Amino acid sequence: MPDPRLELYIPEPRHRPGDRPSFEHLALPVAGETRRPDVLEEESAMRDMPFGLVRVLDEAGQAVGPWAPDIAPDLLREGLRAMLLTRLFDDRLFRAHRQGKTSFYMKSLGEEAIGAAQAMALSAGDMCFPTYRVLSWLMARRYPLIDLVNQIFSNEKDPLKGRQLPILYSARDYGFYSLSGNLGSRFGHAVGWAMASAYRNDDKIALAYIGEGSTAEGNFHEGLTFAGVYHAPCILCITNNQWAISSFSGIAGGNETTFAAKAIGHGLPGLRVDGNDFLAIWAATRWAAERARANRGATLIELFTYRAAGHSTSDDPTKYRPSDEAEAWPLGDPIDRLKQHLIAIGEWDEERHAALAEGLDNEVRAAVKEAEAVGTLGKSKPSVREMFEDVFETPDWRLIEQRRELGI
Amino acid sequence: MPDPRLELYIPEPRHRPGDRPSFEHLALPVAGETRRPDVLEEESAMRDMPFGLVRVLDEAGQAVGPWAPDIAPDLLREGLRAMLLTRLFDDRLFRAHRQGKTSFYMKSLGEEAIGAAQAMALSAGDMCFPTYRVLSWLMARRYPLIDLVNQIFSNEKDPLKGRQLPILYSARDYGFYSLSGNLGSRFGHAVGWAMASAYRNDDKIALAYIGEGSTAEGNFHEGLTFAGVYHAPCILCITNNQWAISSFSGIAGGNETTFAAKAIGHGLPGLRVDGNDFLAIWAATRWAAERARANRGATLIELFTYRAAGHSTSDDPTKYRPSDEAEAWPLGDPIDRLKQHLIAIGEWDEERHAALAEGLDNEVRAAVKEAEAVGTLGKSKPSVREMFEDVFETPDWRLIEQRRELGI
Amino acid sequence: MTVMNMIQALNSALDVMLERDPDTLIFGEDAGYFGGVFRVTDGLQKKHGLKRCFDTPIAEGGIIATAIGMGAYGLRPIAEIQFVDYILPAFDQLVSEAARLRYRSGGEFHAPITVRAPYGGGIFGGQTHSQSPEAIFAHVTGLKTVIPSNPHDAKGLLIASIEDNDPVIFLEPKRLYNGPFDGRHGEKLKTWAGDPLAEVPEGYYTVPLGKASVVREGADVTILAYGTMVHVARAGIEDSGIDAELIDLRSIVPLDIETITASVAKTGRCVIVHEASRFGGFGGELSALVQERCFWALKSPIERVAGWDTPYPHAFEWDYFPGPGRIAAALARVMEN
Amino acid sequence: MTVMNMIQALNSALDVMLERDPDTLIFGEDAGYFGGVFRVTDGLQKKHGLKRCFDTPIAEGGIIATAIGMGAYGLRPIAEIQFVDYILPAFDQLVSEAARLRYRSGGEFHAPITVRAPYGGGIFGGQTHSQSPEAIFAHVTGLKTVIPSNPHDAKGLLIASIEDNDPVIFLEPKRLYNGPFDGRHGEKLKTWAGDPLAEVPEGYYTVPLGKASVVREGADVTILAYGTMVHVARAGIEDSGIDAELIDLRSIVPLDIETITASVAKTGRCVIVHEASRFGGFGGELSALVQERCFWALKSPIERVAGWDTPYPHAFEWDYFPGPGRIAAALARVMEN
Ligand SMILES: Cc1ncc(C[n+]2csc(CCOP(=O)(O)OP(=O)(O)O)c2C)c(N)n1
Ligand SMILES: Cc1ncc(C[n+]2csc(CCOP(=O)(O)OP(=O)(O)O)c2C)c(N)n1
Ligand SMILES: [Mg+2]
Ligand SMILES: [Mg+2]
Repeated sequence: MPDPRLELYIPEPRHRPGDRPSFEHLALPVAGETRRPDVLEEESAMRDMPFGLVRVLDEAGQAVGPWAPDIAPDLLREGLRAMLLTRLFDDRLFRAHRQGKTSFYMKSLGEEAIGAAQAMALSAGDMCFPTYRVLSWLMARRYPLIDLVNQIFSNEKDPLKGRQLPILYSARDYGFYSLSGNLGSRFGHAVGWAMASAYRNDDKIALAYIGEGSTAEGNFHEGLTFAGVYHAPCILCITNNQWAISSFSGIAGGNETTFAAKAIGHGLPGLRVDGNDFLAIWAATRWAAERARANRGATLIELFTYRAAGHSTSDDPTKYRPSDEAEAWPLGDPIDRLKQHLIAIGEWDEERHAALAEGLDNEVRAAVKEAEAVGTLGKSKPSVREMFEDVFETPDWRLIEQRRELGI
Repeated sequence: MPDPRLELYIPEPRHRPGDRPSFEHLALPVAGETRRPDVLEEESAMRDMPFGLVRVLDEAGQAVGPWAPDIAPDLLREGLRAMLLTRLFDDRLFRAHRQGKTSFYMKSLGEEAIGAAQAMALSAGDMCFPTYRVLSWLMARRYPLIDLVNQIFSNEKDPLKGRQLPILYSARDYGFYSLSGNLGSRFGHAVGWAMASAYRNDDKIALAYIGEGSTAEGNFHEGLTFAGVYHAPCILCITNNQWAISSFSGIAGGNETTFAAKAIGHGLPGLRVDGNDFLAIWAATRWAAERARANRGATLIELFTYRAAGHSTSDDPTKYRPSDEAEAWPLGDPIDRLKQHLIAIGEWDEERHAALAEGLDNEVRAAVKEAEAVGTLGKSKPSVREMFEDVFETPDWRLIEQRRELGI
Repeated sequence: MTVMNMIQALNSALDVMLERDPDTLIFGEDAGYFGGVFRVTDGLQKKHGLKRCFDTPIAEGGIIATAIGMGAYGLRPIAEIQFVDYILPAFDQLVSEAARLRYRSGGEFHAPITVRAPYGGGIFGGQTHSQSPEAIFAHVTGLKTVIPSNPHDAKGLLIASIEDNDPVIFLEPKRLYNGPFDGRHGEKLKTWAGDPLAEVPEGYYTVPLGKASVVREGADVTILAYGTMVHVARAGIEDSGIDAELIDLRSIVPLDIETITASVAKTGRCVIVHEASRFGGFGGELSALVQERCFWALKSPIERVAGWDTPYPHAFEWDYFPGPGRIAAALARVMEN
Repeated sequence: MTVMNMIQALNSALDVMLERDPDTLIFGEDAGYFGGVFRVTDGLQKKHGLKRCFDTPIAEGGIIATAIGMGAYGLRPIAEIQFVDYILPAFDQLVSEAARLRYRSGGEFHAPITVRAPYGGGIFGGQTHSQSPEAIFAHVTGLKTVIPSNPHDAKGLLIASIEDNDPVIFLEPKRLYNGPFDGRHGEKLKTWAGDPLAEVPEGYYTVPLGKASVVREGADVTILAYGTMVHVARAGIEDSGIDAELIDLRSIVPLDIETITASVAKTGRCVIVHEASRFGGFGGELSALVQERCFWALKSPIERVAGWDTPYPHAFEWDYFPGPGRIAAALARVMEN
C-alpha cells in the first residue's frame, strides 16, 4: 500500500490578471443542439438536460433548433428596448455614484437579457423574487424611471422612504418582490409564495433568482427541497455569471459539475440555458411556466452568462481577473445578439437602433434630472418620521417615545 | 388555453395504520446487479450509481457480484458481535427507561449493520461524526459498556459529567465525535475535520452521518458544497431509514428521487447501498475510503434501510404507520442476514450464535448492574461543580460567582 | 367554558382560526398527520384537510422562508418549530426577512406569520430541548414575542398572534402543557383541572398582545415574570411570606411598560425572574427599564433570578432551574432595605 | 513601532500568527487571492500560500461548520464573515455547536476558532451592512465577544483571540478601519496618522481579553463604551464639558466587571453607549450589572444612549446613529442630580 499523503485542494481560476483569458475548455454546445423535451416529460427522462445548453441564436443571428420560439417582432423589439434601457440607465447611475449622488450602485452589464426575457415570458400576476442584478425585469415591466432614481438617491420621493440601500427595490405591482442585501434569503419565499398560489387554486407562479455564488447557501437547498416536495409552481433560476465578487465559480462548486445539475438531487427538471440569448431564455421560461401551471411543479434553470462589469461600485475586477476576460466570453453580448437577430429577420436596422438608444438615453437623463431636482443623497431625504414607521404595523411606545426624543 | 387551476400537493405515505404494508413499488435491484466502478473513476462516468443499489448478500446468504468483499471470517464474526451487542444493549436500556432509570433512549433496531461495518472498514485514526442511531460503531470499536450506561444514567461516573441527554455520547479515542440534539449540524464538521487532515498531510479521513429526514437542512447542502469544492477526504452517509419521527421519506423529497442523487449536483460520486447488508456497506465504505485517501475527495453514500423501532422512548409508531410495516421490509434484518451468510460459508452455527447472544447479554446485564450500583437518573449525579466547568477553558467571574451563590 | 390544559387550549385556538379564516394554514415537522410531538395540532389535519395542516421537511429555515412567502402572497401561515432550540437555523429568516420585510419594502410586503415553539426547561430535556432564547428575539426590531403562562391566555394570545399583521414568535412553556408547575419538582404532578385559568371559552376570543396581567397584588415588591416562572414566582412568594405583587408579562414585545412602572412606583422594589441564562438575558432589559423609569422610587437594588450562565445541563436540571427557593431568597434580600 | 491603520494592524496580527503557528489558517468569502473586501487579508495568500488563506463558498453556516471541524481536529482556524450582518445564517453553528462543544463533550473536543467580522454603521451601508448584533452573542454561554476601538488594541486583541482556546467573535468596527470617527460626520475624514494608538509594534504582542481600558479618567460620571462609540463618547464628553471617566470595554465577554464597578463606585453616575438598537441591547445587561453592584453609590439613573429600535435606515444614518450630541445631553441629564 502506498503511503497516503493527503493534500488540501483549493480551486483556482484558469486566468488571473496578466494572463490571456480563454474559455476554450468549456466546449459549449452549438445553438440548436440541445433537445427540447415535452413540457410534461417525467423528470427521470430528462437527466441529460442539466449537462446540455439551450441555445437558440446562432452565430449569424438566426433562431435555430427545437427551442426557437415563435415571438412577434414587436415583442422582440420591446425586449431590446428593456435591455438597452437597462444598460443606459446603469451607465448613467454608475456615474452618478462617482459624483457622490448616491452611496452605492450595481450594474447588470452582460446580463440584461435575463430579467427582460423572463418579465416578458411571464404573466402580469406572476411574481419574481429578484437579485440585485435583474433591473431589466423592471425595465421590461415599465417601472417608472423616476421612482428608480429617487430610490437610488434616497431622496424625499424615494418610494422606499429612505430605508433601503440604493437599488434594493421593491415593486409589488410590477411583480418584483422586495430585495435585501442578504444573499439567497428570498429564494424560499418564492417557493412559499408559489405554494400559496396553489393553495388558493390561483394561476399565478413565482420566479426566484439566485447568483451562482449564492447557491452555496443553505437557503438555496431548502428552497429546492420544499419546491420538490410540494411540487410548488415556480421557476428557480441560477444566474451563473461565473463570478461572485472576486471569487470564480469554482469556489461555488462550478468546476465539479453544472449548477443546473443540482436539480437532479431534488427530482426537478434542470435546464442549462445560454443567458445571453434572449430567445433561449424566453423559450425555457415559457417551457417551465407551462409545466408549473400544469401542476407539474418547479424547474431549475441555470442561466449561463458572464458578469461583464465589476461587482458593484465598491469593486475593481482588474484586481482578480484579466481585464479583457469579458471580451473573450464566447456567448457574446445579449443586446448585440438580439439586435443582430432582429436585423437578420429584417425587423430592425442600425438607424432605428441608434434612434432608440438616443431616445432611451434622453428618458434616463430626464429622470435623473427630475430626481436631482428633488435632491441627491444627503441633500434631500424623506421625513425622519419615516424612520419609525413600518417597524410594526402600528408603532409601540418605544418608537413613539424615541421619535419624541428626536423631537419629531 | 385550458383554465389553469393550481393545486397544492402534499405527499402522503402509501400506508397508514390499518393498511396492509407493502414495498413492491420499490423494484429493488437484486444482489450483485449494480456495477462497481473503479475507485479512481471520474464522477461524470458514475451518474448512474445513485439510481442503483449496491447489494452483496443474496437471498441464500451468499456474497455475490462485483462488490463482494474479501473479509476474513473472524472480522465478520466481530461485526456480528457488535450488531448483536447493540441490539441487546438497546433492548435492555430501552426497558431501563420504562423503569425510570433514565430520561430518554433511542434504538438502532434494524440499522445495526451500518455503524458496525463502517467502524470496521475504517482505520483507528479516522473520525466518525455520528447521529444518535449508530451505537454499533461504538460496539465495534469496543467502547466500554459501563461508560455507555453511566452516561445514560447521568450518574456520578457519567463520562460526559451529567451535561448531556442520554445517548448523546462523545468518544474521541474511539473515533466518535460529540453528538448533539441538533440534527445535521455536525455534518459540515466532518468536512472541516477532513480538510484539516488534508491540510496537515495526514492520512486520516472523516465519515459523517445524517438521517434522510435531516438532509433537508441547509447544513447538509453546505457540507456537500465544501466537500465538493475542496475535495475533502471524507465519506458522507445518509441513513435513509424511511422515517423521520412520524414523517415518511416523501416529506424529505424521497418520492421524487433517491437521496444518493444529491451527490450529482456537487460532482460527487453517489452510491446507494443496501443498509441491511453488512458486506455491501463494508465494501462501499472501503471503496469510498480508498478514493478519499487517494486525494479524489468525498463520496456520498445513501444507506437504504428501515427504522424498525419507534423514533425514541417518546414515540409510538403505530400512530402513523402500519404496525407490521417492518416485517414487510424486503431487505430483511441485518443481523439475520450476516448470521445466515456466516452459516452458509460454514463459519457459524445456531449454537455458537446462541452462546454469543447469551455472553453478550450477560455483559450488558453486568454493565447495567455496575452502573446501577453507582446510581440511576436522579439517584446519583456528578459533582454540581461540573455544571460550571467547560463552559470556557477557564471559568470567568460570572461562573465563579454563580457557583459560590449555589454554595459549592 | 371547558376545562382545558394548555395543549387543548392551543389546539382549540388553531381549530377556531382554521374554521374562521381560510387564509390560515399550519405546518411544521410532524405537525400534520401525527399532530405534533406535543399533540398541539392533533386532529386538525383530519378535521380541516391535508392542505390546512401538514408535515414539512426538517429544515427550520425552509419552514420560515415558506411561511414568509405565503404571508407575502396574502395567507396567514402558522408555523411550528418542534423545539425552540431548533429555531436557530431559521434565525436569519426571522431577523433579516420576517422582521424587516415591511420596513424595507416601504410597506409593500409584510409577514403576518406566527411561529409557535415549545420552550423552556423542567422536563429533563437536556441542552437542546430546554432552552429559553427569548432575549435574542426581543432585541430584533420588527419581531413580537409572546409567552403565555396558562391555558386561558394561551388560547387568547395565540388567536391574537395569528390575527396580528406582524411576525410573532409564540413560545409555549412546555413544562406547563399538562399542568401548572411551581418549581417544586419533588412534588406530585399537578394537572390544570381546578385551576380557574384552565376554564377556557370554546369559541373565539383574544387576549391582546402587550397587556400584562397582575397575577397577585402586593405592596412591598414587584416581581416580573413570564411563562413557567409565573408559577414558580408564586411559590417563591409563598415561601417568603412577603407581600409581593406578581406581574405576568404575557408578551415581552410589545411590553406593557405602564403596568410595570406603576407597580414598581408603588412597591419600590423589583425582582425579575426568568429561566434563560442571566447574562444578556431579557432580565437585563427589564432591569434597565425599571431603573430608568423608577429610579427615585427604588428602595433597594433590582434583583435578577435566572438560569446560570452555563448551557442547560441535563443531570443538574434542578440546580440550574431558578426555583422558588432562589426567588424567596431574592425577595428577602430586597426587603432588607 | 509603525503607524498602522486598523486594517494594517489586523493584517499584521494575521501575518504574525500565520508565521508563528502552522496550525493557523484563514478563510472566508473573498478573503484569499483578493484579500478581503476590506483588504484585511491582503497579501497573506501570496506570502503564506494558497492553503493558509483562501476563498470559501458563500455559505456562512458552512464556513463556521468547517472551522469547527478543523478546530476539533487540532487546527486553529480564523474565519472571516464578510459583514457581521451575514453571520446570522451561521448562528446555529455558533450557538449550538461552537459554543457548546467543550461543555457537552466533557472537554473531549473544543472549538478554538476566531470569527472576524466587520461591524457597525456610519458608512451609509444601509440595513444589511451596518448592524451591531453583539448582544445576541453576549447572551450565548460559551462564546467570547471582542470589539477593538483602535489599531493597537485591534492587533493585540486579535492575536489573543486566535490563541484563545474558546470560540471568539471578533467584531471590527468598520467605520474605524481607516481612521478614528467621533460621530461628527460633517467634518473632514481623519486618518489614524498621529494617533498614539496607531503606533503598533510590528511583531507579536497581545492585549488580554477581559481587560477594559480607562481611556480618560474623570470624577463625575462613568461612560461605558466599545468600538466606534469610544471615539463618539470622547467627543460627547468634549461637547458637554463634564469630567467623565471613559471606559473602553474592549471585550464584552469576558467583561471586566472590576474596572466598571470601581469607576461607578467612584463617580456615582453612569452612561452606557452603543450603536446597536437599544431594546434588548447589551446596554441593558451593563445597566443591570452596574445597578446591582453600585446601587448605593448611584446619584442618578443610569442612562443608555443607543440606536433607535428600528432597523438601520439608509437615508437616516445620522438621525439613527447615537452621536456626540445625544451623549452630551445624557451626560448633562445625569449631572442634574
Ligand atoms: C448572506 C450574505 N453573505 C455575503 C454577502 C456579501 N456579498 C454580496 S454580493 C456577494 C457575491 C454574490 O455572488 P453571486 O451569488 O454569484 O451573485 P452575483 O453578484 O454574481 O450576481 C457577496 C459574497 C451577502 N450580501 N449576503
Ligand atoms: C435542527 C433540529 N430540528 C428538529 C429536531 C427534532 N427531531 C429530532 S429527531 C427528528 C427526526 C430525524 O429524522 P431522520 O433525520 O430521518 O433521522 P432518524 O431519526 O430517522 O434516524 C426530528 C425532527 C432536531 N433534533 N433538530
Ligand atoms: Mg455570480
Ligand atoms: Mg430517518
